[in-house]
Amino acid sequence: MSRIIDRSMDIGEFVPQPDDDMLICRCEEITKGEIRRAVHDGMWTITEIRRYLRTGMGLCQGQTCSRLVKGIVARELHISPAELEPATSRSPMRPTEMKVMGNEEA
Amino acid sequence: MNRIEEHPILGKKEERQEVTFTFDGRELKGFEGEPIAIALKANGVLIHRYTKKEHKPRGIFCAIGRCTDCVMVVDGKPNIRTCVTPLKAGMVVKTQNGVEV
Amino acid sequence: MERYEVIIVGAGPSGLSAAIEAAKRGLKVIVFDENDKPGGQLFKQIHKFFGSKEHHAKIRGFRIGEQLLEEAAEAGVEVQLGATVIGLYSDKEVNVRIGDSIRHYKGDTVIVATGAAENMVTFPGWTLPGVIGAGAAQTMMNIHGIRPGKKVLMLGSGNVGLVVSFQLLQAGCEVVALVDAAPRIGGYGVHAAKVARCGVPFYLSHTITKAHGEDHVTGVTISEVDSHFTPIEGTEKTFEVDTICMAVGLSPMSQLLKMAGCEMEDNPKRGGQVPIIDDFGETSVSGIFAAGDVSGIEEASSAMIEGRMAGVCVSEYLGYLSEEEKEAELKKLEGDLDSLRQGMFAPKNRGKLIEKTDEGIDVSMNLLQKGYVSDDEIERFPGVVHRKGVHPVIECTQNIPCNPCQDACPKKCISTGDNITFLPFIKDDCECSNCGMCVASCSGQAIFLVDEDCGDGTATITLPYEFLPLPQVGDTGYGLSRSGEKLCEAEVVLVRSLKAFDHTNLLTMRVPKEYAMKARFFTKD
Amino acid sequence: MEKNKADVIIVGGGIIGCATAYYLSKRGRSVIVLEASDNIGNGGSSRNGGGVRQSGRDPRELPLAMYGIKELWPGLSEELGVNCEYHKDGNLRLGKNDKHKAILQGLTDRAVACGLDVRMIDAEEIKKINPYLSDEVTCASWCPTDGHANPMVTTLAFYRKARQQGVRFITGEPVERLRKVRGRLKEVYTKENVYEGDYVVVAAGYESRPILATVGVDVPMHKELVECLVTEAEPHMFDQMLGTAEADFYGHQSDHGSFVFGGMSGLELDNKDTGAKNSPGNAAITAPCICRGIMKYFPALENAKIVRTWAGYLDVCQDGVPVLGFVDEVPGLVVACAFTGHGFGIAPAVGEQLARLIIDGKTTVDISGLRYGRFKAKI
Repeated sequence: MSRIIDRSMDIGEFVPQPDDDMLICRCEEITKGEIRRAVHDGMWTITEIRRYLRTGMGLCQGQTCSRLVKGIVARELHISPAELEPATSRSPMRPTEMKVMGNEEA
Repeated sequence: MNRIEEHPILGKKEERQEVTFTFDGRELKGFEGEPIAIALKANGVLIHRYTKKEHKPRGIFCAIGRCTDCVMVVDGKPNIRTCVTPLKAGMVVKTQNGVEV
Repeated sequence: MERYEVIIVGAGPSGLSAAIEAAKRGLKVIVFDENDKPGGQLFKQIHKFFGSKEHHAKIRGFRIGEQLLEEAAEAGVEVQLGATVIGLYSDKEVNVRIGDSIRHYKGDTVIVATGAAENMVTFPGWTLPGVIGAGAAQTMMNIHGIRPGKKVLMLGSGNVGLVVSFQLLQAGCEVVALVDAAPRIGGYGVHAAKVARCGVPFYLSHTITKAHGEDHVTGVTISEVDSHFTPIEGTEKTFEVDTICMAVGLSPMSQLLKMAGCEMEDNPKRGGQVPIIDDFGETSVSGIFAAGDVSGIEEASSAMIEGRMAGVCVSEYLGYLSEEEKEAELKKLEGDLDSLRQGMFAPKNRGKLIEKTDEGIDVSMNLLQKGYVSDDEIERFPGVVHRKGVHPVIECTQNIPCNPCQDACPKKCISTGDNITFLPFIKDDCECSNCGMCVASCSGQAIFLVDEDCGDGTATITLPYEFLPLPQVGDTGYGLSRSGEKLCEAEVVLVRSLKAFDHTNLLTMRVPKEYAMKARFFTKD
Repeated sequence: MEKNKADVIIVGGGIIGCATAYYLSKRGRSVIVLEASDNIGNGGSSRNGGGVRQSGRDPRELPLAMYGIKELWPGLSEELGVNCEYHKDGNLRLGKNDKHKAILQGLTDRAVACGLDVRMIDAEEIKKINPYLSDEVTCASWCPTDGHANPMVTTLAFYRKARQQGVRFITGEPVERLRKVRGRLKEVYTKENVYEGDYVVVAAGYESRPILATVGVDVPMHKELVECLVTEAEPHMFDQMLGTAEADFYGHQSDHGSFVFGGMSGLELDNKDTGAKNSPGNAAITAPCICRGIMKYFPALENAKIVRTWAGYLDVCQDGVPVLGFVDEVPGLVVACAFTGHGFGIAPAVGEQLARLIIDGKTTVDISGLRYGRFKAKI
């Protein structure tokens, strides 16, 4: 659902919250505050947040945190989480050793 | 002991082969083929690793190989998901610190 | 590249059901599953399922799993275990890791039945060892035979939270509290009631504010929340626990479908990111289907029907069924699925407060808020009657799609009327033989056989009992109320453990007669 | 309408567009950046191996690479306020046989002629620089001032800072056509809006081609779908950027510990894009091929787990170097495309020089070899 989004729109000031130090992405150890701060830095899509902070880029590939991150970003942007496109899914679905990946059988 | 000897619905566990493995140098016993994480839990081991940035302890979380919180160094290889890796006799299991081996 | 007519990802209830339907019509089918055992989550389900005969009602989940596997083997389904699908592409190429290699397969059709993943909530300390998912608890207890902890706090009052709490009790753990931020219990009342009568307190409108401990969980603090789910200061309660279990919902594991380029949508009613599918599971990519939780969170019973639908559809897609045959098969399956999607917990009612049953009876608010029906509320439900001699008392108070009780009674005393979701009632002219089949057949453990007045100032109550050690005749202890409080002294007068009861023991206790309609559980100490 | 006016309209929110916007706004120019996709840096900017190299480059673009590494990259993280993970720890281009050696020698000779510090080294010296390489590696070119950075973060860092400086970024806004007004390129049309600027920079990767065609400008380039992969975090091993004579793979170890490698299957020209909107899809056979390529040089990495792969399009120019600068026939137009897979390392220099070109009318680095009018038939 591509939409025209003007990134200079006002989303309000970054206001510190008491639970900003709460860990959200368990693998990469990214906190709620870092995610909220990134939104105010202009990272308005899940893909940008991932690329900027590495949320959901760890070993588990976002299995645990993607829903949580979505909620935080949506709240910061004052939109519904459903409006945020989730990150692209990519092979391999599970971490795969290089020697296995390179060992193809027809 | 936190193993369930007899379950009201599932009955008694079938006989299994007990094997010895090491955890951070300590000799422990578990059943062959059960996940390493279960054998550790039966021995009261809860901490599998310390995280890279914050050095916080982690253990079993999802128990089905998704969350990767339970990874440890097994036979010299880091990032082994212990909740889905079967225990074998003589395995060398170590607490993982960050990503170091 | 190796080609199959149907490649199915996931050997859980829907994947296996799909495979059976396709294979029995002659299609070349392979099922991949990353686990070393098939059956998905079914083998962790040790409770009896709801529904009707067609839905495998009153059969325990793991037995349904065994039946499905037998059926699959008979139909010639090839199940490849330890096979992780790492990639799915729009041209229906499937990349699979098997052992130490990657193999490429091509499917004429692909059915994705990858199921769901658990949701989590955050609170200070949520990363400590000892904080686990409810699924992890089930895996530990019911697959690997190990207790997740000694003292457990459960977060989440949906069916998963309720069922797993009961399983924790069965495994010998103490459940110190069942907590949910919602103001009402989310799962079936009967599941809540069987946990409550064991003495587990329910804290609705509460949330975890902190897990205590340095290296692992040593305790937990909960607080009441206001209508915005914000903790209210001064309402904190702290429990000493070694385990915190989260059962806060499931999300479809739909990443493979997204990877294959299927059109997706974020649909809160279906539990999150799901493929856009037609009524029978076909995605926007022709020949790629989705079945089970991956296309929307429901119960395993519905997943099995959705799987069968997808299996029928691929059979027609590849010319093994005519269009008319497909329509006929689907119509039947749709009927089954529709009946499961009726009642108070139907997908369309998710999140709604329902105040009256279909019969027009006020729903028990105590049940929704505390997990049990209060003594004064229980009398208004049709299954609760007073007769001379032994008779069933059916404490089934919500409209759920389930009817094994009416088939269980050899005397045909029990009926749910015209609709599978209606509350069961006892027929007027019935003669109860005290056989106990109804008690054992009730998946919600909500049926009791009561003799309200034995003539000597006592009453007897026969109740379902699924714990160890099993009390023996002559044991004395206490009769517990629906909320698990000690009410009166009680003596075990009969213990029945028939094969037909399938591990639900029937324990008959004698209590003073004024407790006939109040005592619902037994404890020795 | 007023609000859609700026000194410069930039078409394309990749690293070239973001860097150009940053340097223009730093010098007080108003800028609007139009990005077709939903994400900033959605094309090659976020899909490359992160090389910040001078060695191995065509002499026509080498001055830009050298300028960037000398003047811009070292202070970039501080300037942008985000750690771009820039490392200036050298580039090893590896070879295993005489044929490789000849290729490497040729590249080295040409770079030396342009004044670059790059030289051929033998197996012993290679092992000293990187002890993890296979014994089969017998020769390499070594450029100690090359390095790598994090492309995703660098792109977003330019975006962040430019946005702070008042640049208006608009995503989900694909450009349909350009329009000349009274002899000068002035207007940029999207489906719903018209934007107006004194200059229009077209930096939209391969998509620049149909956009430029609307004002009769055609850049001879094609698309190739190439892939990268990334491993889990591993213990720190080395800091150099790596490549090979035969381009089996290229990549580095990131600060995070993961290895980022790119490579080819040989079928890039004909690869089918199996991806969805907003993101090209991988071919099932490419990652395995890259893995085999890596393990031939790095047997020690065989147990490193791949957590993710991704695909991206190269905008491959007919003669292998970008098209950059003014187009004389269309006053007001600035072209910056056809980077052919090596745009990331020179992006800061391109942005800074294009800002000079627009504001001062000229660049300080010679980019004349990259001009639009250079394409001629062979006879």
